[in-house]
Amino acid sequence: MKVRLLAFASAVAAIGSAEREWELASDLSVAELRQRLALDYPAIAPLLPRIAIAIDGALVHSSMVVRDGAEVALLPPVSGG
Amino acid sequence: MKVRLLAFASAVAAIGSAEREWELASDLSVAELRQRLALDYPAIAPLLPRIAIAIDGALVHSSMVVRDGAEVALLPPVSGG
Amino acid sequence: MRARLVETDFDIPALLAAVADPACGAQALFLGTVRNRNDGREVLAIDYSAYRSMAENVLARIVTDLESGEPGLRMALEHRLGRITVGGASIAIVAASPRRDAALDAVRRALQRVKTEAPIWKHEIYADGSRSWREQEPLVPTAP
Amino acid sequence: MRARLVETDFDIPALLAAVADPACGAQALFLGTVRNRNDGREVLAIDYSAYRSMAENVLARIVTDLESGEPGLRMALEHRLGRITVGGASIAIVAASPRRDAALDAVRRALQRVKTEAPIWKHEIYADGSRSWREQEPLVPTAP
Repeated sequence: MKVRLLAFASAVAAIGSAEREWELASDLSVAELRQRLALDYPAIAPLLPRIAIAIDGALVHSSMVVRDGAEVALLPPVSGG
Repeated sequence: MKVRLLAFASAVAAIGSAEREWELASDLSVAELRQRLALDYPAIAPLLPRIAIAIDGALVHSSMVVRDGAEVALLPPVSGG
Repeated sequence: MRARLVETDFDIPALLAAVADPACGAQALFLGTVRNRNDGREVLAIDYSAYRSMAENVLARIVTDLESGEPGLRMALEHRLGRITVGGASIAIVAASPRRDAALDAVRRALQRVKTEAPIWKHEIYADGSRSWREQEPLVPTAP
Repeated sequence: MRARLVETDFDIPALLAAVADPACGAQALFLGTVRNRNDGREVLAIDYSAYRSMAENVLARIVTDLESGEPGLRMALEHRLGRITVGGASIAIVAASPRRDAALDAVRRALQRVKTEAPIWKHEIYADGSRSWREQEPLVPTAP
């Protein structure tokens, strides 16, 4: 399956771009997706423990299953205000 | 001696005007001035327990002595803001 | 620091600009406004009056006290007098501070002190044609 | 209710007017501004970026939650994105309420929630030519 991968803040440099298509095996959990991220984009690995993941605009837990066409966003700790 | 008597809010109607000259025996304490107020302006008597007195722009205690030419202000409970 | 009584509506951008400083991370504003109801009665307007010379000193002291208690805090405080109709603003308090929480705190504390220390009075004007003085907070001299 | 991301400076009088209501006795405003120093470094500007669609939803939810928790509370919240130089404002939060304390409380609580829940990031630009991301508050999904 394909997902749209969005990166923000320090995750942009680690992924190499703010937005890209990403090929994945079907029906991965978010926990599995985190493991694949570290393999496909090694620079993101040290940041991952503090990165939250949103699917289609909502923060998700690691047991959630990612579907084809999803928008997967990598969200470092925030600093708005 | 003479003092300038200023009244505010509900004290204006009780005194009959917002500002007037007032003849007093010399060197009254504020406590004595309160007694004179009730005699000279009976309508102020029921209000007096909640009225603060300022001399020359500063709140004063009842033992303070009032001097000739002082500005004596009658200040009902306030409601600014 | 700037504290004064005014007779016309506030210029909010000017008040904010008066406290702005490049070392500050926050600005806060409080505006007290005239409500259309109070204690179940329909209000049309409020006439604000003051013992002007003393009130200006009290407002200035409130600002000075708060500024001296918080590094970098910059405040301005204006109270309007005269007739203010429903929706109009009677008091404007602004603060800028390096620490964000300090600006909101300062505004809240200034408001509380104005309400209890400044010789200013509301005379409410009701839709039924009546009026009444609101006399709420007895003034108390500081300990001798 | 109005919550949005903007690219230009705030129109404060328009924001205050947007929440004004004759039943309200207070209006409060909080402006976050860019400071000239942070952690001992001289700051020239901050670039703010966001996950826009999600951030707009989060800002709207914050306003809706607070409004539904306080009778008569009316809020507006705007966050600016892009480059903001020292002294410029990054966030504007306004509230009007029948109770005076409620307006200041709502502004403070909205600020706290924006800082911890909105996917928005600061990229600080320093006088020495360097820059760094400020990544402060980890986002946490709500309980499953």
